[in-house]
Formats: sequence, structure tokens, C-alpha cells
Amino acid sequence: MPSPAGGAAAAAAPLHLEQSDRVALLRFMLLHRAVEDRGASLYKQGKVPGSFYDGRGQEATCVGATFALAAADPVCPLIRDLGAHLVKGTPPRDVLAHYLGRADGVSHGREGNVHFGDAAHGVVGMVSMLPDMMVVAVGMALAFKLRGEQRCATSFFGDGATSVGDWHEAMNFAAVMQVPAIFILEHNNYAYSTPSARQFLVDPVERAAAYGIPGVSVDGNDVEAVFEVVREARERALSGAGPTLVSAQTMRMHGHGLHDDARYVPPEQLAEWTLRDPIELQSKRLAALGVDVDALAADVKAEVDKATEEALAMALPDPASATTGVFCLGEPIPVGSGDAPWSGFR
Amino acid sequence: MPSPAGGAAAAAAPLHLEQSDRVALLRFMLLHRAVEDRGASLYKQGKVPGSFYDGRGQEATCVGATFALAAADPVCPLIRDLGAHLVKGTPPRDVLAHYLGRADGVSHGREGNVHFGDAAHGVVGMVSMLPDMMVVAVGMALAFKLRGEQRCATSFFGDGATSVGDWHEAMNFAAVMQVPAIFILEHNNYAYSTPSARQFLVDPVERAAAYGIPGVSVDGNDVEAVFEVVREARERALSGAGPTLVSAQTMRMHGHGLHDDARYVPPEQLAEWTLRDPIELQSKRLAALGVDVDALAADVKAEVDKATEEALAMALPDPASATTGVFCLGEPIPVGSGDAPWSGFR
Amino acid sequence: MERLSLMPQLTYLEAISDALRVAMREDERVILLGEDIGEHGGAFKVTDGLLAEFGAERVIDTPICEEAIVGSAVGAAIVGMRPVCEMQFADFVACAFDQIANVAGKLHYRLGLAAPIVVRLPSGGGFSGGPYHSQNPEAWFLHSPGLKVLAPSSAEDAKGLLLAAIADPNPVLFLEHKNLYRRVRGEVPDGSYATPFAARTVREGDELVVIAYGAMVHTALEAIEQLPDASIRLLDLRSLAPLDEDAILAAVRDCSKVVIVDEANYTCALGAQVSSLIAERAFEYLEAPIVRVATPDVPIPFAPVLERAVLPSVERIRGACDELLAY
Amino acid sequence: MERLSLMPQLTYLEAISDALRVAMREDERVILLGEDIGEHGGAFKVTDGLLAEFGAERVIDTPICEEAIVGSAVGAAIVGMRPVCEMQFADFVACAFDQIANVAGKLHYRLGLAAPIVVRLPSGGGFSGGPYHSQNPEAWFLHSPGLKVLAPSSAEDAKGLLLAAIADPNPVLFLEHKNLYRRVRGEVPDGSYATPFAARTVREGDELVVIAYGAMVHTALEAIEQLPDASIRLLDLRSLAPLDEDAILAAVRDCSKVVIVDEANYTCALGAQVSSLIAERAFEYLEAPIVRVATPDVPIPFAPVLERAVLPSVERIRGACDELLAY
Ligand SMILES: Cc1ncc(C[n+]2csc(CCOP(=O)(O)OP(=O)(O)O)c2C)c(N)n1
Ligand SMILES: Cc1ncc(C[n+]2csc(CCOP(=O)(O)OP(=O)(O)O)c2C)c(N)n1
Ligand SMILES: [Mg+2]
Ligand SMILES: [Mg+2]
Repeated sequence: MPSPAGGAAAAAAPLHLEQSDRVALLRFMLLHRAVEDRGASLYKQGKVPGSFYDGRGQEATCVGATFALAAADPVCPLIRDLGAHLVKGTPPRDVLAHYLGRADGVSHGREGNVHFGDAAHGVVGMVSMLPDMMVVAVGMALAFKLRGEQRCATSFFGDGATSVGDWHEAMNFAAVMQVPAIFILEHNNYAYSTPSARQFLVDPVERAAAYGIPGVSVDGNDVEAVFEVVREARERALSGAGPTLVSAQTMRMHGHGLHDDARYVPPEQLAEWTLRDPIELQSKRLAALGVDVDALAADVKAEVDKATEEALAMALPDPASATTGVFCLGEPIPVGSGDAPWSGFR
Repeated sequence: MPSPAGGAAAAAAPLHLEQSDRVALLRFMLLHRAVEDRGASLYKQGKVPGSFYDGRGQEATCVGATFALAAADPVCPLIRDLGAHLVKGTPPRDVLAHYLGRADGVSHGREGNVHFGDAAHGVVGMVSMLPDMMVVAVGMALAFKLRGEQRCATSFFGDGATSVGDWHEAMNFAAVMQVPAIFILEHNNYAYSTPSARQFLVDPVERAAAYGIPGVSVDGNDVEAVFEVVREARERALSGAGPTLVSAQTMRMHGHGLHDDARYVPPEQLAEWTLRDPIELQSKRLAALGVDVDALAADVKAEVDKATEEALAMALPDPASATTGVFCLGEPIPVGSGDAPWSGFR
Repeated sequence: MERLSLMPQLTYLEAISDALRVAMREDERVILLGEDIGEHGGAFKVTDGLLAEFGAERVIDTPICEEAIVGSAVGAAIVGMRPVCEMQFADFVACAFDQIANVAGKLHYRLGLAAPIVVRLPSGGGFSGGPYHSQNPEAWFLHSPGLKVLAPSSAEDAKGLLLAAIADPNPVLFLEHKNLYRRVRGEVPDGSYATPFAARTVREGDELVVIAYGAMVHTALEAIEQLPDASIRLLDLRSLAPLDEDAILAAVRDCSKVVIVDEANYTCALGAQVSSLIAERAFEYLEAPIVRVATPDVPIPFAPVLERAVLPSVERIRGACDELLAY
Repeated sequence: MERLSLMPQLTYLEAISDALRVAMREDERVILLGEDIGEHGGAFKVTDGLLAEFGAERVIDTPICEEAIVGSAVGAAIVGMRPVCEMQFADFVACAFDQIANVAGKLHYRLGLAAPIVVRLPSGGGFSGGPYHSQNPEAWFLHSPGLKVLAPSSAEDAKGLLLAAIADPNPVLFLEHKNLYRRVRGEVPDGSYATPFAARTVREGDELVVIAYGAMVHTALEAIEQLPDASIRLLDLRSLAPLDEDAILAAVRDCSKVVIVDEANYTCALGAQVSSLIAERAFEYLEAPIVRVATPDVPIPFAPVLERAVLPSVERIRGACDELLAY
């Protein structure tokens, strides 16, 4: 078991973060949680179709990591990574509209739950098949390298996803090609009901060296610590030193999805991790610096209230649109060609 | 580069091999080479259809490894592993008849070149897709474990095959299930034209520990050394300690297939490895012990001459048989239920 | 079939669970492999309770590795086991594609080696599963030699076909439609029985035959019931490979008009194969075009309004029947 | 099409190489990914010389990892590149199945994100390649929404279709029949041109139409030439997705009798789809059953005598035509 989160990190002020950045990190975590909580309640009200997944307890990993990237660096988030979308600039309203299957949600009603992406903001929506997006990220990174661009590509995935063949192909191919990719393992102890002890015998971060890739472990509930290791991974990537595997130790605090009561998780384990909530940790840090975190939370709540109202008012898709758009008819618009207002690390 | 083969091994008499075993090892290697040389010449004469692959220079790995297995231990050989078939008891005549596409070859004309297996002798024929047979071996081993049988399953594969997703799934699943499997990496420096430096940055044997599997390197051109490490891997498997990855360093001395002039291989590399021929090494050892290796070679040649004559006399398949046998109509006959006259290590 | 009045009423899902239980009790070679199938009982709870009864050695929770699940099932099968694999959703079978098409399907033809495995595929749409939790992938496997493919529509057939699949010495893909799991229920015989790999006439008729399988049997039945004046036969294929060509051709001979319904995407679906069979072998009995109703060639969209627009509906099937009856 | 007499005579294989060379010269976004395609020039030497001209940055020798080859091509494509992947043999595409069907094919519909990749598939049998070096896997992808699928039969079309595929903003599977590589040659225009994704009438006729694609166009032509007294049209589909339905239906309207030839396995092959299209949309023009000639549902055997027994032959196609002409 990792030691209580952020003990050390909290002590010293982080090197590469100004106070406004540290507040932004908290804000994005609050937003992540608030949007998902709202989504879950809309789901329980029967307004969100399909199924519903969230990243409760894991907000620090996706927010911290994405905050360390530039606007031009695309990300491939997974089901626990709403914060990555938010940091990249997808508005909460669009996310909620997406949950609700509205015409002007991010996927125009074609995709549901966490399967979405906002290409203009550099977010490539996930496919279900784990961890297919890793090799897609390798390809983006390969293109950046070939074109001599100072960009990197980042892919998130869970501990369970490390058992799939594509994980290995991505790691090895990325290593051999020395592409500027960052692989972020969100080690949250479970893959659906399967504890990681039945997923692998040795922490996958140990595999990195055998591919010729640096493997870095980090407290996934400490948003500033995650920021720092990903910042370093990005520097390594842009310097031409190839990919990095970051293993963020965290905990899935809810069931696999809302349908899952997760009775297979021992209550003690949940209790222990409740004490290590990433939002509380960052709130305490900032409160100690005099930041009004309650005001911040209220602000976020108001933002989500407004976004919800707007999303609920949006139209459902036109049934006639169900069969259009299978093929691209015009000139492709590459990922990341929109603006990214929240562009993260400067 | 590894040191000249077998220097140390030659000095001391091997612990688990009697002289007759050591002679048998040489005999199987000679047979492997003689059958393939004959197959190649029949191919050049236009009598063997399709393409032709051989394992020149790698005879020690498949012969030594398979000799360390019991009759009840199935193997999944790959394209360089004719010796595994021979040790398991598939008669040279049947192999040659297979090359020639005869009705009574091992695959009744349905399969060609090295894609064959003799289930009754415990040899599961390979599929082309690399390294698909690894997971099949894991499944056989899983069955042995569940049934409490003292058997293990062995799969061979090349350095190139280690880059494929199935390799990883096999390694991890075998580790998690602690099945009695032996994975034999035939590291022959090339995958078709691709040198291993473009296949991976770190020798795959280094990955083993990160799966929780012992990884053992061995001189793949020293048949007795290969025998010994596989013997140990088998003991480990049967004791319940799980799988082993054995990396046998060897060299592909011919092209990828007969169609390939392998001009991409530096002549110095071939010259160096010519000095380390596995058959010469074992011949010298036995000659020093007074064994008449020339007589043995003559004997093997005579056996292959006879097998060739018999194979050439065998009938072609009936065209009407082309569409039969897609499905099994009776009770399945499990692998390894025939007798295995050459059953290897006692 | 004569029914005993004492037969229990089971849902389609319970019938599948029951088949697994019966097979495992009868034959200790039967083992289960899949993700979250043990303690958790599977994503749909099909294997609920089986770990408790049969233990972790026979109800094997695997890591996430579809190629290894299927490939190791093949390995266990060729040394005498009878593995039943679960894909968490049928959609993930794409991740095991190579092992199914290239290893399992070709083994007997190439090497005379039988691979008696079953791969269970919770398939189909209708509940906003979106592009990755709604697919009907059967046609990929119908186009891969050496595989049997089953798709029951009723609880009784689900159990009987699964038991027959497990007993079969060949690789079998077993499509269980998620939308039938809890929606369909019926009398299911106790204990062991085998449903033949053959079509079943759900409803007699001689003016037109609707050919369907899986969930579409129910959709088609609803459509037919809206046309009480017509004599419409409904044929439930049940087994897609082997395909009951005789039953199809006999129905066409009797009815002369045909509607074929597929929940799968249109191009190269089973419906295309059935149509081509009829157009070649029963042409002289046809009195009208062979009409197909299928999902157009699009991923299955998430929003209910969009999903309804693409999946074959009662209205579309009824429309096709109407059109043909008037032809 | 009017031909300039100065056009070079190229083999089918040379035409494909030429298309790659032209595309790479014209558009620096075009990169190649595959096993042994660099220094070695590929298993069939299609990329021979390209490494020397374009360098290792654009002609990328990969490890053996088909999922990663296709998936990384998708990744490069969505940030603006135009990757062309080579599968060493079409058979290995089963190892990249998930990335093609689930990632590439669904990206635009789901996310509005175009993935302009080409996957080259050296396919087909006829030279004792056996079960793993002879397959025609196109139907799997025809049944996967979002993919285009091309299968040229001539050198000129091979070049023009490949250039059009590379220029297309969607994922395209490009089937190059290995048995045509060196057997077929023809005049090929210099430089850049695009062949439309549409069928081509190879030979006019109005008594019967034979519909084929890829190598089967040549086999069908041989069969037709053995029947000089009949007026037989030959339609080369060239593009399988999109399918040129208008051309097919027009041919049926003109000819009334149809033979469809497929080198792929019979069940759910493209031939089934074409037949079902005709049976639904041109029924009233049909004067005979729609006859299909295809490879039966078996893996492709190795021994020449067995392989000849399963692949559609001149004799079988001629027999089908004979039968229909007499109908
Ligand atoms: C290849 C594949 N097989 C099965 C699934 C079904 N599935 C969805 S999420 C999940 C568990 C994932 O666990 P992990 O990777 O640890 O991510 P987490 O949910 O813990 O974030 C499974 C098995 C899938 N998505 N992909
Ligand atoms: C998945 C897959 N992709 C491509 C191929 C084509 N292929 C056949 S052998 C080979 C090279 C194999 O190299 P290695 O694994 O090192 O074995 P070796 O030939 O050196 O014994 C390749 C690429 C294949 N068999 N399987
Ligand atoms: Mg997890
Ligand atoms: Mg090698």
C-alpha cells in the first residue's frame, strides 16, 4: 500500500506550478467530479440512456497529467478520465449533452457514456476495446516525430488493460521507434470485479525497462505529483528520448459503472482510500495557502447547474441523421486543429 | 556476441545424459538437417509445391528442448523446428510425404511446408500467425494443471514473434495461472529481413521477470545445454512453480525461406556462426568419446534416402477429399494419445 | 413438442445459466473461461452461482485477454477439455478474431484435430449500448470455415442449443441476444437435452415466409401479428452454421414470397446468404422479389432515437410484408 | 478508354509499386508501414526501391505487430498523414482485425474524425500457399461499416485504384491478388490518375452477365472465351465497397441471367450480397436462377490437386454459364 498521499509533495511548493495553476488543478478536479455526479443523477432519473461510468477518486491522475500537456498535444482518455476532456477544453455543457444523447453533444448522439472525444480540442475519443487507443497514440506520436513537431501524444489505460496484446505492441513499437508518447497507467486496483492480483503477478511498471522505456511510479491521487512526472515525461518525449510509462497508483471509489454495487471490494480498502481523496488533499493544500476553496466549489457547482440546464434544453438528434457520416466526404480535419482554451501547462 | 558454443559444456560430462542420449541428440540433429536438405532439393526439382523453409543452424534448440520432454508432453514447434517433430516420433517419410503434398503425409496434402503436426505424437502443428500457438500451449498446460497430470506444454517461437500481442497475453496469462508451460524463444537474430535490433531494444528474456516468470538464457547451438535448461524448466513446471521462458541464442544460417537470398545478412555474421555449427560441436564431443560419427551420418543418410523413395512413391490426394473433414464428425481424439517411440528423455 | 406442465418457467438468461450448470454437473471436462465470470457472475450474471458450485478451477476468471481466452480454450480442448468462453460483450470477439478464424476454425481440416470449444457472445442492440456494445458479429464467422454458429430466440432453445454446442466436437459461436436475456421467458425442460442445429417453424402460413433468428424472431412475430388477414409463416433459423437449407427451401416452395430479417449490418449478412441460396435453388417458386430487412451499414448509434432509426423495427418488417403481399 | 501508345507496359505488381512511388512523390504525407518493406522491399518486392528513394522515415520497417501497424496508421492519419500499411500476406489481417473494424471503421461516424489509411492485402490462392497464405478476406470488411474495399484485376486499375485509395479520406482495404502480381500486365498511364470506385464492363454481351472481381475476372474471361456463340457480358466490380449497385442492376436488366464468381469462401461472400441485391431490386428482369460460383467453405488446401478442386475454375464458370444459357 502506498503511503498517505502527498505528504512530501505538500510540504514543498512545486517547482513548475504557480499558485493559479494549483488552483486550476483543484478546479478541474472539482469540475470532473461535479459533472459526473450530475450525470449520475440524470442517469438515475432516467434521462441518460445506456450505462454510466465515472472516475470518482481518480480525478487527480487525468487532471494532473493533462495539465502538463500543451494545447497541441493530443490525449486519448479512458473511462475514468473526464478531467482530461475538461482540461483540454471540452465544455461541461457539451459533455452533459453527450451523456443525454443530444444532437449537439460532442458525439451528436452517436456515442454514449464516456465514449467521446473532441477532436478539435485534441481529444481522441476512446473505443471500448482496451487498450486500442495506445497504438493510436503511438501513431500520432510517430507523425509528430516524422514531421519534427514539438508535440507528444498521451494515452491513458487501466491496470486491467495491461493484459491485452495491444498494450504490448504499443509499448514495444513505441520503444523501437522512439516516439514522443506518454503512457499513463491508472492503477486503480480493479478491472471491473477483477483485483489486480489476478490481472498480473508483478506491477506492469516493472515491464517498462524491458522494453527500453523508463517506468515511473507516482501517487495517482496527488494531482501535483502526477503533473510533475508527466511534465518530465513530456520533456523527455520532446527531447527525442522516446516514450515513458507512468504508473499512477489510485483507487476506483465507485463500482465499475453505476450498475455495479462492487460488493467484491472490501470495505476496509474503500475506507482507507477515502482518507486519501485527491480533491481533499489539494483543497487542504490550497486552504493552507489561504485560497477560498468553498467559493471555488460553489463556483463549479453553479457552472455545472447552468451547463445542465443548457444541455437539457438541447434537441435530440434527427432520426434521419442516423445513417449519415459513416464516411468522410470532404477534406479531413486533423486532431487538435481547434483552439484549446484551457491548454494546460504553459 | 555469445562466446564460442559449448566450451564449458563440452568439458564436463552432462549430469542427466547418458552416452546413448548424447548420441541420440546428434542423430536427431543429423536427421533434421538431412531431411530438410532433401526437402530443399526436392523443392528445387519442382517436386515440392509452395514454398520451403528450414532450420539450418538451429537444430540444437528444437532437438535439445524436445529431448528433455516426456512422451506425454505436447510441443508446438515453429518453422525452424523440424527436429522437434522427429524427436517426438514423426517418421521422416511422413514429413517428406507432407512436403510433397501426398495423401498419406502428415496433413494429407491439406497443409504444406512446415505447417504440420502429428497430434498422436503430441505435436500440435503451427499456424502461420505468430505466435498464436503460445496461447494454445498455455491452454494445454492449464488442462494438465486442472487435471493434476504430470505433464507440461512447450511452445517455440522466434525473436520476431515476441513483438506480437499474443506473446504478451500468453506470458501474462500463463504467469497468473501458474501453468506448467515452457516458452522457447529461438533468438536467431532475424525475423525475415528484420534484424532483432529493429524488433526490440532489450532482449525479450529480460521481460520474463516482470511477468513473474523465470527467464533463462542458453547457448542455442549447444544441444546438451539446451537440453539441461529445458529439463530444469520441465521440473519447475511439474512441481507447480509455473512457466519458464528459455531464450536460446542461435543463428538462422539460411534465408527466411528458399526464395530468400538473405543478402541483408552481413557475410561476417554468417562466417562467425559457421564456426559454431551445432552439429559439428556435438560431433566433436562424441568423436572425442570414441563415437563413430561418420557411421552415424551415413546411417542417417541411408534412412533419409529410403524415406524419400517411399514418400515419392506415395499417392497424391483424391480431389474429392478437398472438401471433407472441415468439421469433426466423431469423438475427438486428444493430442498425444498415440505412442511416442522417440519419447526423448526418460 | 409436447410439454410437461411441470416444466419451470425460465428467462432466456436463466436458461443459459441452467445449460452451463447442467453441462458442468454432467461432464467434468466442461470449464468456463472469461472476464469477471467467477465471484462476480459475469457482466450479465449468466455465470452467477457457478463459482460457488464448481470452484475456481472450473470457473476461471481471466485477465483481459480475448486472444488468450480463446486460444487457451483451444489448447485445453485439444487435450480433452470442453471449455466454454465468455466474451464480456460480443463486440470484444473482434479482439479474439485471429484465434477463432485461424486457429480454432481450421484445426480439424488441417491437422485432424478437433477443438470442441464454445464461445458465448452476448450480442445485439436495443438499449443504447452504442457502437461497441450492440454488435451482431455472426457474419464474420459464417464467412470463416470450420465454425458452427448458433443464435437461439427462445429460452428453451437457448438451453438446448447451448447443451448441444458444448457436446459438439467443433468450435461453436453461441450468440445470446442481450435484449432477450430478461425479456423472454418460457418453459424449459429440466436436465439435459439437445436442440437440433436446425430451423424451427414458429408460426405456420403459406402466403409469405419471414425468415429470422435471435431477437428478430420476436420483432418479426409482432409484425406478423399486426397482419391477421395474411397467412404468414415465420421460420426461426436457430442454427446459422450449419444452415438449414432444406427448411428454407421448403418454406419458399410453400410460400413463394420471402422476407429475410437481420439485426446485423446489411452487407454480407446472413440475410444475403439466405437470399442467394433461394435465388439459386428455389428461383422457380418465387413470385416476388426477395426482400431483406437489416440494419444499414452503420455503427449502432447510442441515442435511442437514432438506434431505433437503424435497427429493424416492427414497422419496417410489417411494411416489407405488406409490400410483398400486394405484389 | 483511349490509350496512348507510349504508355509503358507494367505488370500488376509494378503498377502497384508505381502508384506508391507516384503518391509518395506528390504528397509527403504518404508514409508506408509494414514488415520487411524497407531494405528488403517486402515479401513480394512491391516496395522495392522505395526506401532508397524516400528514406527510412517514410518507408517504415515495423516489428511484427499487425494491430500496432494499423492502429498507429490510424493515429498518424488523424493528425494529418496518409499512411499505407502492408500486411505481409492478406491472411495476417486477422491479427489487425480489431483495429480495422472497431477503430478505423467507426471513427468518422462516432467522432467525425477521418482516418485516411490504406491497408494493402496481398491476397488469394492458386500457388499452393495453403490455408494461411491464400485467403480472400474481403467479406469480413464488407460486413464492417465505415470501410472501403477495392480489388483491382488489371495493372491499370491497380495503379489508379491505389492512387484513389490513398487520396480518399477514409480507411480503404486494398486487395492485391498475388496470383496477378506477375501474371497480368498491361498499359499503365504515367504519373497520377484516379480510377473511379465503380464497376467496369470488361466485355459486352446481352444474354448473360458474369459478375466477378480480382483474379476471377481473368478466370471468368477464359471461361467466356470458350463460349464464342453466346453473348456474355463480363462485369469487373473493382470496388466492392462502395458497391456499384447501378452497374450491377443495369447489367441484369440487359442480360436477364447472372453468374456471380467469388474466389472467397461461399457463405456470406460478396457474391451473396450481389445476389441478394439482384433478387430484391431486379427480380422482374431475371429469367433464370442467380448462379454463384465460389470456393466452398473450406480452408484453402496446399496440394495443387486439392487447391484446384476448391478454387473456382474456368470449367466451373463455363459450366454455370452453359447451364444458364440453356435455362
Ligand atoms: C478488450 C476488452 N475486453 C473486455 C472489455 C470489457 N471491459 C470494459 S472495462 C473493463 C475493465 C477495465 O479495467 P481497467 O483496465 O483496470 O480499467 P478501470 O475500469 O479500472 O479504469 C472490462 C473488462 C473491454 N473494454 N475491452
Ligand atoms: C502475425 C504474423 N505476421 C506476419 C507473419 C509473416 N512472417 C512469417 S515468418 C516471419 C518472421 C518471423 O521471425 P521470427 O519470429 O524471428 O522467426 P524466425 O523465422 O527467425 O525463426 C514473418 C514476419 C506471420 N507469420 N505472422
Ligand atoms: Mg483498473
Ligand atoms: Mg528470428
